[in-house]
Amino acid sequence: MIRARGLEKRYGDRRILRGVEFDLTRGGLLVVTGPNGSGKTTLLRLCVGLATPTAGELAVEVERTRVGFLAHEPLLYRQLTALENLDLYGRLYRIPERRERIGMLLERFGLWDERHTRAASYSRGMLQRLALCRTLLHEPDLLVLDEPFSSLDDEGAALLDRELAERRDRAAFVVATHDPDRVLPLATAKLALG
Amino acid sequence: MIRARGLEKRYGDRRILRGVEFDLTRGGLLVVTGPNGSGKTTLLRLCVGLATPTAGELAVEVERTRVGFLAHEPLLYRQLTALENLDLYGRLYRIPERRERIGMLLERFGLWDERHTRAASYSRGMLQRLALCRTLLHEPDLLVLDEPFSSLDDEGAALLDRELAERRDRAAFVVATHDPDRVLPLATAKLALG
Amino acid sequence: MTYLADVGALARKDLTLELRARDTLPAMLLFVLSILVVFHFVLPPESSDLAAKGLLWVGILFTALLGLTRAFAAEREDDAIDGLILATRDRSAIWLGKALAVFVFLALAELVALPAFALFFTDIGGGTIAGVVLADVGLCAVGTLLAAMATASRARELLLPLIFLPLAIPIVVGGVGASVGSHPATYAGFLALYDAIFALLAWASFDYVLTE
Amino acid sequence: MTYLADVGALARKDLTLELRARDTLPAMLLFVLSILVVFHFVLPPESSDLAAKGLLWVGILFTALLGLTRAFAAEREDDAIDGLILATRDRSAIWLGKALAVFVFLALAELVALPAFALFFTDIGGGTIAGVVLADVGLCAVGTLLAAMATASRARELLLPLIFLPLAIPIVVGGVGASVGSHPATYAGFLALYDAIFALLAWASFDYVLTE
Amino acid sequence: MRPDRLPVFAASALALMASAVAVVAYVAPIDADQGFSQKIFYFHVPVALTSYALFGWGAWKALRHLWKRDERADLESYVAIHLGVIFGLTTLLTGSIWAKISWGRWWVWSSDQLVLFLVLFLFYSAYFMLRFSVEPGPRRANLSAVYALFGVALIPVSFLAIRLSKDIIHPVVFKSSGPDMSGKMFLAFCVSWAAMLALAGTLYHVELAGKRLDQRLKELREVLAS
Ligand code: HEM
Ligand SMILES: Nc1ncnc2c1ncn2[C@@H]1O[C@H](COP(=O)(O)OP(=O)(O)OP(=O)(O)O)[C@@H](O)[C@H]1O
Ligand SMILES: Nc1ncnc2c1ncn2[C@@H]1O[C@H](COP(=O)(O)OP(=O)(O)OP(=O)(O)O)[C@@H](O)[C@H]1O
Ligand SMILES: [Mg+2]
Ligand SMILES: [Mg+2]
Repeated sequence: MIRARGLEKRYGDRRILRGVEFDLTRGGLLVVTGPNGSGKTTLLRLCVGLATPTAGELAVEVERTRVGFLAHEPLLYRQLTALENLDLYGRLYRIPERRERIGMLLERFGLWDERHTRAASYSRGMLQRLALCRTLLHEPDLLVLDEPFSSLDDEGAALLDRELAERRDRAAFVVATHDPDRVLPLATAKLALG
Repeated sequence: MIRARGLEKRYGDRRILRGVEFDLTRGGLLVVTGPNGSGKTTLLRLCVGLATPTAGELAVEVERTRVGFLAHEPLLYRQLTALENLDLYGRLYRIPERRERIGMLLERFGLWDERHTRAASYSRGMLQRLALCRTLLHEPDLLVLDEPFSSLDDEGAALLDRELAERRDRAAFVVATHDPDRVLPLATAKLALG
Repeated sequence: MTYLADVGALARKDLTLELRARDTLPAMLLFVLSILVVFHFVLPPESSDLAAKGLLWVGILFTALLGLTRAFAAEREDDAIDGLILATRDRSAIWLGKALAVFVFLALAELVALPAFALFFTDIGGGTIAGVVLADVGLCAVGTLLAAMATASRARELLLPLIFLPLAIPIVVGGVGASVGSHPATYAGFLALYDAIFALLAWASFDYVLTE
Repeated sequence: MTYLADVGALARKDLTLELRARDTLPAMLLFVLSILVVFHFVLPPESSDLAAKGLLWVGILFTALLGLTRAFAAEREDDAIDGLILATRDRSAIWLGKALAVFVFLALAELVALPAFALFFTDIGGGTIAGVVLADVGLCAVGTLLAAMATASRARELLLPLIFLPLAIPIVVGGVGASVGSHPATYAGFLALYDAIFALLAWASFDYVLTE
Repeated sequence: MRPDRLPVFAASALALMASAVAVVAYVAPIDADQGFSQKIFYFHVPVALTSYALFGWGAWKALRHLWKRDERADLESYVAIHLGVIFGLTTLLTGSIWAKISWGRWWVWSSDQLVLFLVLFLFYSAYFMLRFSVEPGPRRANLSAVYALFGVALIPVSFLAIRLSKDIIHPVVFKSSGPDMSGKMFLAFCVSWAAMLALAGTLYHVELAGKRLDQRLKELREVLAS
C-alpha cells in the first residue's frame, strides 16, 4: 500500500528526514519511533499527502479520502459540537448510514452524553476520543496515527487497542509513538528515526 | 500551602467537581488521577487561579507570580522564537540573571540549537520542553503540572524526573497524570477523581 | 451533485460557526454603519449623489475585506484545514463553500446597509443593485482565494489587503460605473465578465494554494 | 515603575510579532497607496474636500477595526493569554500593553497615510491631526477592551456586538467634527473627555474581563 | 539557454541598443509640438510594453510550473516578474519626467490609464510581499505561481476598464486602425522596442544564471558538510 525509497524531507536548509525506506501492505502495522524532533510527525504527514517529499520516492496506493489521519491537533472545529463536527466529516466522506455510524462511534468512545457540547469545552482526553471518532468514521483503508494513546485514560487506551485489533486485516497502519510496547503485539515492522 | 475543603465547580448546569478536599504543604506532591473528563484540569485551573470555585473553600497561600503552571496547551506564542518567548516571561516575572537562566534552561532541555526557531515549527515534544522551561523559569514555589510527561521521549521524561526531584524540598507540587506510577516515588498524597 | 453536497456541507458549517461565535458579521455591520455615520456628518445635505454613491462602494469594498480577513480563522485554529483537505475529493469545494459563506455575510451586511443608505442619502436604482450583486460575486470569488493564500503566509492578515485591493479595483470601477454612469448595462457586463474570468481562475487554481 | 516595565515588555512582544516580517513599513505604504487609488476611482473629480475628508475617516476607522479584530488573535491561539494572566502582577498591564501596540500600528499607518492624503487630495489642518490623534486614543482604549472581551469571555456572543457600536460612533462623530466642523476645538475637547472617561473605565474594568 | 551563449546574446543586445539610440537620434523626425522631448516616447513606450511582456512571460512560466510540475519554472517566473517590476518602475519614472515636461506636473490622477498602470505596479509589488512571507518550498512556489496567473488576467481586465472610462489626457497612438505615426517614427519605435526586449532577455538570463549558481553552491556546501 505504501512504498518509500530514499525518502528525504527538508524545511528550508534543514534536512529532517533522509533515506527513509519501508514497505507497507494491507494488514501491516508500521511503528515509527524516535526522540522528540526526529521527524515522526513529518513522515506521517508525507504519508497522508499533507506534505510533499523533497527527494526520493513515495508511492501511496490509497485514495486520499480512504485515509484516516489522527494528528497531534484534533483537526476539529472547537466552536462546533461533537455531533456537528462528525456530521460535517460524515457528509464530506459520504458515509452510508451517516447518522447511525456517528451515534455508534460516539457511544463507543463514551461521548454520547456530550454530543451537544462544543469541542471547545471538552477535556483533552475527550478531544482525543472525538478525533479518533473522526479518524475511524469512514472505515479507512490506511490509518495514520500520531501518538494515538496520548492523553487517553486506561479505559480509552484499551478501547483503542480493541479498535486497532478489530481492523487488523482490513487496513494498513502507520503509528508514531513514544511507547512502542503498547502496539508491539500488532506491529509488523518498526522504523526508528533520528 | 493549599487547603481545599468541600470544593465544588460547575459549568452551567453540570457539576464537574464535588466535595474535593486536600492539604498540600511545601515539599508535598499531590497526584491527581481520574478518567478523561473527570475534572483534573479543572481542579488544576482552580489551584492556579485561572478559574474560581462555585462553592467550598480554597486557600492558596502563594502569590500568583510564584506559581508555575504547565497546561495542556504550551501557553506560548507560536510566532515567536523560543528565546523571545522565554525572554517575555523572564521580564514579566522579573527574574534576576534573566538571560543566563534562559540559556541554562534551553541547554538543559536540549533546545539551545533551536533557540532562534519559531515555536510554530517546533515538534510537539519540543513544544512541551519549551513549556517546561517557561514553567520552571522563575523557580516557582508551587508547581502545577497537567500531564507533564505527555509527548516527551524517554530522555525528556528522565530529565523531568530529575527536575522534579531536585525541587523536591523547595516547592509544592500538584501533578495530574494518567500514568501515576511515574511520579509515585515522590508523591505524598493522591487524589482520585471521577 | 456530490460536489455540490460537499460545498453545501462546508458553507453550512461556516454559517453555524458564525451563529455560535459571531466573530465576523457584527464587525462588518459596525463598519458599514459607521461609514454611513461618518458621511452623514461630512457631506453637506445638498452635495452630489455621486459622492454618496462613491462612498457606498468604499463601504462595500472594505466590508468585504473585513469579512475576508477572518474567513479562514476557524480553519487555521488547530489546523482544522488539514482535516478538510483530507476529506474533500476535490479541494475547490473548500473554496466554493467558503466563498458562498462570505457572500452570505456580505449580502446580510448590505441588506442592512443599502436601505440605511437609501434612507440617509439618495435613492438606489436597479443599476446599483445589479452592480452590487455582481460585484459581491467577484469580491468573494477572488477574495476567498487570496484569503487562503494570506493564511498560508507568515504575514497573514497584513498581507490580504495588499494582494486584494489591486485585484478589486476593476470591480470598484465597474461598480461605480454601473451605479452612476450613463451606461449601466455596459458596466454590468464588464462586472459579469470579471466574475466569470476570475471565478474560473480561482476555482481552477485553488488546489495549488492548499498543497504544501 | 515595574508596572510600566510589564507594559513595555508586553507591547514589545506585540511589535516583535508584527515586525517579524520586517517589511511592515513598505507593506503599509502599499496599503495606503492602494486605498488612495480606490478613493480616486470612487470620488467624482469635482467632489468637495469634505467628501475626501470623510473618506479619510473611513480609512482610519477601517484600519483601526482591522487591527482590533485581530488584536488578541495571538493570545487566543493556544490560550497564550492564560500564561500572561499568571505572569502579570496587575492584569491591566495586559490591556495597556495591547492598546499601546495597536496605537503604534495605527499611528504608523497614519504617518504614511496622512501626508499621502494631503499630497493627493486636500490639505490637512491642525484640527484634523488633533482629531485623528485623539480618536486613535479612544479607539485603541475602548477597542482593546472589547477585543479582549470577545476573546476571553466565555459569553462572548453577548458582549461585543451590543457594546461596540454605541461606543465607537461617538468617536467617529467627534473626529469628523474636529476635522470638518466649524468648531474643531469643541469636538477635540469632546474627544479628550471621551478618551479620559473610557480609558479610565477600561483600565479599571479590564481585570474583570479576564477573570473567568 | 546555455551559459556560453550568454555573452553573444548580451553583445547583440548591446548592439541593438546602440543602433536604437542612433536611429532615434538621427532618423526619427523631431515632433512638431513637443520638440525634442517627444523622443522620450521611444524609450517610454518600449519600456512599458516590455514590462507587460515580462509579466506575461512570468505568468507563462507560472503556468508551466503548475501544469507540467516544472521545478525550475518557479525561479524563472520570479525572475521575470522581478524584472517586470523594474521595467514598470522605469515606465513610471520616464512617464513622470515626460509628464513634467509636457503637462507641467509629475503625476495626474485624472488619467485612468496612469492609475491603472499604478494598480498593476502595486499588484506586482505585493507579489514580493507574498513571496517573502511564505517559507521557501513547494507551497511558496505554488502561491507565487497562482498569483502570477491572476496578474495576467488583471492586465486585459484593466485595459477594458480603461476603455470603458473615457480618457482625455494620456495619448493613444496604437488605434485599431493601425499605428498613428509616420514610417520613420515607426521604424525608430520598432528598433527601440527590439532593443528593449533584447536587454530584458539578457538581464533575465544573467539573473537566472546567478540565482542558479547560488543554489548550486548551497547544495555543494551541504554535500561537503555532511
Ligand atoms: C507617469 C506618467 C505616465 C505613465 C505611468 C505612463 C504609462 C504608459 C504605459 C503603461 C503605456 C503602455 C501602453 C498603453 O498602456 O497604452 C504608455 C504608452 C504611451 N505613453 Fe505614457 N505614461 C505616462 C506619461 C506619458 C506622457 C506624459 C506622455 C506624453 C504626453 C505619454 C505618452 C505615451 C504614448 C504616446 C504612449 C503610446 C500609446 C499607445 O499605446 O497607444 N505618456 N504609457
Ligand atoms: N513546518 C516546519 N517548518 C520548519 N521546521 C519544521 C516544520 N515542521 C517540523 N519541523 C522541524 O522538523 C523536525 C521534526 O519535527 P517532527 O514534528 O516531525 O518531530 P517528531 O518526531 O514528531 O517529534 P515529537 O516526538 O516531538 O512529536 C523538528 O526539528 C522541527 O523543528
Ligand atoms: N470551560 C468549560 N465549559 C464547560 N464545560 C467544561 C469546561 N471546561 C471543562 N468542562 C467540562 O468539565 C469536565 C472536566 O474537564 P477537565 O478538562 O477538567 O477533565 P480532565 O480530567 O482534565 O480530563 P482529561 O484527562 O481528558 O484531560 C469535562 O466534562 C468538560 O467537558
Ligand atoms: Mg510529533
Ligand atoms: Mg485534562
